[in-house]
Amino acid sequence: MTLLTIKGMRVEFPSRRGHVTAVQDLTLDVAPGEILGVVGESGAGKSTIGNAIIGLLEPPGEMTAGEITLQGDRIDTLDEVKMRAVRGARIGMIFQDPLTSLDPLQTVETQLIDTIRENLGVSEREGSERAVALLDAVGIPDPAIRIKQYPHQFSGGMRQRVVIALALCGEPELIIADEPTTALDVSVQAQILDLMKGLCRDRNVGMILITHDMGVIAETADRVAVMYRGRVVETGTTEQIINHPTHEYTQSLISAVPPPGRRLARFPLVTYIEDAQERPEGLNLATHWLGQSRDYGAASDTLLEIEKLHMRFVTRGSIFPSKRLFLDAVKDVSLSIKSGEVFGLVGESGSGKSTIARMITGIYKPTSGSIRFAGQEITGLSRKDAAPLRRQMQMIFQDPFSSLNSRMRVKDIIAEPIHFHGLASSNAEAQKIVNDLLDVVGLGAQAAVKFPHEFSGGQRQRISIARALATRPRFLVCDEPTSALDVSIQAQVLNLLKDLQSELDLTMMFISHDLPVIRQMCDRVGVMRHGQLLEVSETESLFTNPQHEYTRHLLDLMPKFSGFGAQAAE
Amino acid sequence: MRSITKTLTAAFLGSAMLAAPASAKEFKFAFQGDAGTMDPHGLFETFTLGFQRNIYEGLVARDGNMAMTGALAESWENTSPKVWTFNLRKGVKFHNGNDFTADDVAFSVERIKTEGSDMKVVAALIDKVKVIDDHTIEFHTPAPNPIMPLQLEIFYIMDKEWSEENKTTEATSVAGGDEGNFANLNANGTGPFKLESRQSGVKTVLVRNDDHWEDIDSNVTKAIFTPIDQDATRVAALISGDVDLAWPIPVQDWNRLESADGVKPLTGPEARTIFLGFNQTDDELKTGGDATKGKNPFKDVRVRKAFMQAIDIEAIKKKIMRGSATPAGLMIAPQINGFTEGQNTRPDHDVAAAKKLMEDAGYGDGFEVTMDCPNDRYVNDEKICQASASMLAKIGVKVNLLAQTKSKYFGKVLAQNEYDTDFFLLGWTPSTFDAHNVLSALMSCRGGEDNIGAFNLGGYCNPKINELTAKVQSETDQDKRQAMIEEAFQIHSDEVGHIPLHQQPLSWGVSDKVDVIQRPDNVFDLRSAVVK
Amino acid sequence: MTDTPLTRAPRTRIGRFFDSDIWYSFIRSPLVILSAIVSIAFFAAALFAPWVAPHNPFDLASIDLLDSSLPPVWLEDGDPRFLLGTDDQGRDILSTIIYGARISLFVSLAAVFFSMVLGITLGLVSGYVGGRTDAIIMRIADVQLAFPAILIAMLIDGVVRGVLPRDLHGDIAIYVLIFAIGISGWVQYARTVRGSTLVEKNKEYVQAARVIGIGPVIILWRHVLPNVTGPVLVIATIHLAIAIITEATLSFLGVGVPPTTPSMGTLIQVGQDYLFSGEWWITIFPGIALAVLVLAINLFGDWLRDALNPKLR
Amino acid sequence: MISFLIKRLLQSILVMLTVAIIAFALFRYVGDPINNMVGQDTTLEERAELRERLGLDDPFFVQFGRFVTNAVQGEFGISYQHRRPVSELIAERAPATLELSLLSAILAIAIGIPMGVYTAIHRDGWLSRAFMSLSLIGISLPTFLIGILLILLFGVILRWLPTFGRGEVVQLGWWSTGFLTWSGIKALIMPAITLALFQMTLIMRLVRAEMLEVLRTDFVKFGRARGLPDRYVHFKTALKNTMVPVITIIGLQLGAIIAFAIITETVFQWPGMGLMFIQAVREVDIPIMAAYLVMIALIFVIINLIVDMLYYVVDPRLRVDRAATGH
Repeated sequence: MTLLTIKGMRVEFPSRRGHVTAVQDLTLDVAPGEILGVVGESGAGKSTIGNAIIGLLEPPGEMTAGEITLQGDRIDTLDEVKMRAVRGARIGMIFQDPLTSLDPLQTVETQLIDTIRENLGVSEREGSERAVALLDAVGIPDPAIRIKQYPHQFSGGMRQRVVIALALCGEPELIIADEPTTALDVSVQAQILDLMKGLCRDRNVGMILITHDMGVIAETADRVAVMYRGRVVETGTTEQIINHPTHEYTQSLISAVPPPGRRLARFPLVTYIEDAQERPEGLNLATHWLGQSRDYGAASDTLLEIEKLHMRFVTRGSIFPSKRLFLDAVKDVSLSIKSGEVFGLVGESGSGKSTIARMITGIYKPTSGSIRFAGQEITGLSRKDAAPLRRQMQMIFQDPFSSLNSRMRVKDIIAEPIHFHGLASSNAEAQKIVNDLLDVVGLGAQAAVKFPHEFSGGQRQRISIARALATRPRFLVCDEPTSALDVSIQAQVLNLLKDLQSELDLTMMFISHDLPVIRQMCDRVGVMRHGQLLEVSETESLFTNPQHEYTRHLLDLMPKFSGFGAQAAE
Repeated sequence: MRSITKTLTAAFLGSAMLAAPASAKEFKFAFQGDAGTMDPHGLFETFTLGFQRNIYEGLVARDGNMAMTGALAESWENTSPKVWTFNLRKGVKFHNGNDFTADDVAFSVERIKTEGSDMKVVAALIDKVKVIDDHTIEFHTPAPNPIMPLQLEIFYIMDKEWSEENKTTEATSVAGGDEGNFANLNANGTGPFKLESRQSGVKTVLVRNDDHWEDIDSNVTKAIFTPIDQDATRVAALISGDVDLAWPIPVQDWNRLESADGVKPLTGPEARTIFLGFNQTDDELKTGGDATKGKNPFKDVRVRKAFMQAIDIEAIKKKIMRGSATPAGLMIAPQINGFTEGQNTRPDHDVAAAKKLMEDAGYGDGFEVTMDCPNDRYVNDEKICQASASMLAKIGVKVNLLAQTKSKYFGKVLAQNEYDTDFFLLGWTPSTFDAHNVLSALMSCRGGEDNIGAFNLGGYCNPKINELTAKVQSETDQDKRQAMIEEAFQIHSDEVGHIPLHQQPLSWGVSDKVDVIQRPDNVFDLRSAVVK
Repeated sequence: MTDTPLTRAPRTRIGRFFDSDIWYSFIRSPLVILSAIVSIAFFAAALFAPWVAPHNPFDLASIDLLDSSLPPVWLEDGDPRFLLGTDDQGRDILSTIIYGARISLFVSLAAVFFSMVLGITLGLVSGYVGGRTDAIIMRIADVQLAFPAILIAMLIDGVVRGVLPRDLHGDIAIYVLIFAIGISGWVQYARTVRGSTLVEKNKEYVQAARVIGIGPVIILWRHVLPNVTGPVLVIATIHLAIAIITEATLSFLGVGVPPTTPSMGTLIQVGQDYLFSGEWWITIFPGIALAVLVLAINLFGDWLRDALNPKLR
Repeated sequence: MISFLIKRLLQSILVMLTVAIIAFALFRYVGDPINNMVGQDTTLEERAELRERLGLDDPFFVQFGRFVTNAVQGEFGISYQHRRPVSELIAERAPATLELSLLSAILAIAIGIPMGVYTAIHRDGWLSRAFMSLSLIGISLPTFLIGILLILLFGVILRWLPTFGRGEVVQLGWWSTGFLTWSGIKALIMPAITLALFQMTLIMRLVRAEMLEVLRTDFVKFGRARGLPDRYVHFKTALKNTMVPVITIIGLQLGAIIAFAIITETVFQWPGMGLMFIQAVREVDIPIMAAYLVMIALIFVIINLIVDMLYYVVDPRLRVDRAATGH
């Protein structure tokens, strides 16, 4: 028996440049109690499915073909009033961001009770009882007390639990969860996934779990539909898809996921993905501009040395010192990075790893402590005195969309550091260097005249890399360089970074929350939590023989998905 | 403040609770500004004094035809060359019930000599006073003064006891702070109306004084005065019946009033002469450009004459004054004692002749000068200035117009600011209705005694005129006097000391429901108001 | 919304302007096109007034008082020389409107520009530097918000009248007005720019520039400023409309430009004296012109705000 | 709550002090108090004596301190024009302005907000488009022009309403009100509408913009997705969230109404503070200008305090930690 059936669905967004087809020929079904994973990368059309089912497509989008039936009832043709009776009562929905999904001005209680009464038509009192019970069911401690609170008094994970409780208010038969854990930390993510799994099983509710994360699918879904460019390319049980994918796209997608269990020299080249780029053959970096005149002082063994670095932010200013609130983002961290080494920093959000990167590169001024680069103390330097050192260290940022100034052409973006540090004697020379750099990162010189928005996320990250390389640095700080990218793109960017690192003998600090990625990239790893550096060790020994309890905890939470041949967990 | 509140409350309760008696006649009127103060000695200004006239009275008064009549004085005589004796009216009471006596007159004379007084011009006429008895008083003058009673019309008498009780024995001055300020807001006169309430700049309510000594025409029991400074609002208020009398009415709105139901314009010639004047004192124009470096073209009579011929007074009359002005060749109006029709001529409007004169004077290419002009004092004052500017442009003179509100304008051009003007527009009504006033105030050289030439802003100076003026002052033979006046005016006209423009019209708007008498000096006297 | 297939192109440069969504949205709305045409017509007429206007109302020598108060040409007594009639001094109404628009637009544009420069500078500094500087600037902005433009402008005018010699006032009245209207408008810009700067300065492209070693002034100028121009443009458009009204209102209240060089507000004020006397054209035509100009600019600004706001599309 | 209020109060005092400095500077340096007090024939010695008596030779801070002390007691000196203490004049004029502003504010809010909500919900309806077009015309016509046209139509042509002034007023203690007499109410109608029109269109457009913003939020979408009806989503969720930013701006607008009253009062000859102020500006009557400035600031500060308290009521996030929400 199937709960929901979608047949031949097609969703189009009319625009002045012609209709954009977001989803086509989509056929899916979900059984009661079953979790169907819908996986795909950005632009695959997976969120559109959820919105289409529930009848809340963003205008001007509309479903132009196909049918949706819920327990035999056709629901795609219902009018607004009848559709409203379906929403909440028969189909619940969970959105990605728990911070914005709740009305900030009403108590959790009001939101729950109003939703329950609207959907079930019960009395105020019964509604209240059900609300408390629901909160209890989603694992909120002291539900009778916490129900009186406002959303901002809950943490992110707790809020997502409230969102789930709200989705369950109308006792729906089906829940659509759209990236329900993407905005959460790994440890919280696991709990929420467990909760959802349990609820589906206990209440015999079907679920469509929309995600980009193969790991989440592997952990949670019973069956998987892989989407690519608005179409389902492959459907099957989770085990089948992960271990024996038949479609070429699925294969490349899975091969791009960094395996947590071992270190690859390079990721396999994913040919299926269209903007896959490798740089031209025969480019010899040793003779290239980048390789020339690396006129730095003698490379000492230790390039960067950090001692007792401390960073304190004021979170609430006040004229009374006792009223001020502080956040110690980094607490007395000491570490050193050897020349030619890739040093990894891993930790959850708020652990202080990005703050360290920003102190090294001079964006933040440390509260106390010292940073020595190539033997020179850099914390107290004026901007002018620091300039020669700045040239030697560059940074690659996380968000490919905000890290490039959208008002500048690519050539100007890359040329800016060249001009600033006076590395070219003429505009023509600078242009030449820009073109070379674009070649190096695999974009080609024709990219120079374009604007950032004309590029995809992965390509933009390549531009960022080209800009970072433009000063011929010897030290590169990569702050979550791939976490905003789809896995297949991530694989390519990581490949590029690996190549550059080895060919140019770069020293790197590589920051990530993603342990498998760390394992692929780093020689040594430091683990951070709450601003403290808990443990530093060689990568292999960290993964095989973690010393600190927290490290072990992190490793436990690491998705067990490991690509071809590995066993899907549970 | 509190007392006003009380009276206001009482008034409201009164009017709200009782149906108004059939005989109650309410009269509402509006002017473009407010009376500056209720203190009769606080401000020498036509409207303020005209308004106070309903509450306070002087020894003498003028009736609707400007004829002298007795008010608080029943009769007066020049008992010796330097003494005037006034026989005061008996049985007159102030609004608070106090009797009016010669002591009050003596007190009032003292009061206008105090620091805050704006009536020092009047005070200067009186050397000392001598109380003969309760109802007889002598005024001793510094020199023989045959027209003194005329000059006392705007000198109002206050109650000595009341002033002492309320600590307002000195004329209201801002320097004194709150104390002594009482008379600014409160009034206790002998006039036919009592001050019931006053919010300065907003509303002043007068009620009939039933104990008034005089039998007047008015049947008004309550008069409400509101200043409305926007012309359009004032006209609208009249047309919509919100006020019964409003003035001034822009001359261009006369037709509108004619065609509207229930209202009509009330017009007549005003004794005020509007004229232009030049700086003839300085050796270099204050506001001139390069063309007048080190020179003052206005010292050349040809330039002054050219200016006069350049101005097309008929066009101003027809277009700006809508036919309502009387073009003038003399500095005084026909109503003024000393006027001769034969002298009231102007040179023809002739641009070519004017240009020729300019060339002869060496200003063929013209020059630049700033013109001072009030914009809320005379009928269409600013528009006249603008028109003059464009007419003068045709003979090459670039006039930069500085039009300002009257307070700023007067603040700039009058004596206290050392006559800071090169070229100006001014209007003048001789308060005595005698030519001597004009000769003395406008046409005599400045710097003499007794404020002579005080309003001769441009400093036109011909000692001969001063001489004649002094003679006119004390000459009692009317024919001789007239001859001297004419001689002085002829000198002035020949030298184009000023450019007389016209007598402006009185321009009031009245409701058909009321009758009022319009005085030629633009003063509205409630004594004449009758509600039909 | 990472999944929306219609990934919207971020803002485009002028070079690609005609391919942009803004241009598309523009050519699709006739009302906006009309308002743009009207605005441009006003600007052009004002700019080229000496060539466009049939008469020069400021050339006093060319005015004849005998031509005054003529009705528009289509009415009885209308004179073909004066399409919209003449005012009380004999000036051609059409020409005075054109020259008046010139003054109104000059004052408003200059005031807007002044506000904009001041507001953007303070906003950038406030947002980028932060801390005490930010607090001080924003408190001043708060205080100033208590006083509407018109009030500030009047105060400044009053002060200038009190401080400067009287004669000078006429000459510098226009600059006083520009200063007064300008100084009263900076808060909007400063707040918006500060808000955008706070967002932009934490964006990684700014951090990237800092990593390169670039100093704050160049970062603000080259990186932050171009990225905050969108909202500034919208504010400037709407501010222009407000500035025109403010100028007109001040002139109407008698504290604006002197009547010898009348702006549109002065014209309306002067004409108001003739509303009851039947010479309605003296005030009605400038009134209509003012309203149409402001309406056109507002319509344009309204559309611009929507068009530049990606969320609304 | 207490500490929050104290903080706001301190800020308000700071604002008032800033304005006081400006007012003082106006008072002390723009208009020469001596020149404005004495006649032209006062001797130099007398002037010097007056200077001393008025304390104009004292150090700046002493003078400023005295100014503030006086201002707190409502003393701003004596108007040059009216020759009366400014405090008295203000007390006399304030009721007229406050009543007019209050009525206008109520009109603007009572009509503006519902229209804004309507146009946001029915974004493309013809009535919404009509409202939006009208509102554009509303903000494009200068207030004074609207006033003149209203007077012409209702006062002169139709003769329904009085063209100027307040009509009959009733004294309630020192407060004079026009609400208690028929003529007072009739006199209020046109000025109040004229004054309200601009603010009304502003509020309407603001509410619409904010509401559209809120209607796009996730929590509204989530509300719909849980089957909550439109009525609930629009009014209980969206409108309430709209009010948070709207309250601030409406607060500011109310302050603006009082200042904008200058224009309306001039056109309608409304005997309020605005009319007095514009006359003061023309006459350079500095004490009135200074006092008016301080009055407006005070009203602004009071409104702001009320707005802050309203915020507190509406937005629960503030009750815990204001800094966390980062306005």
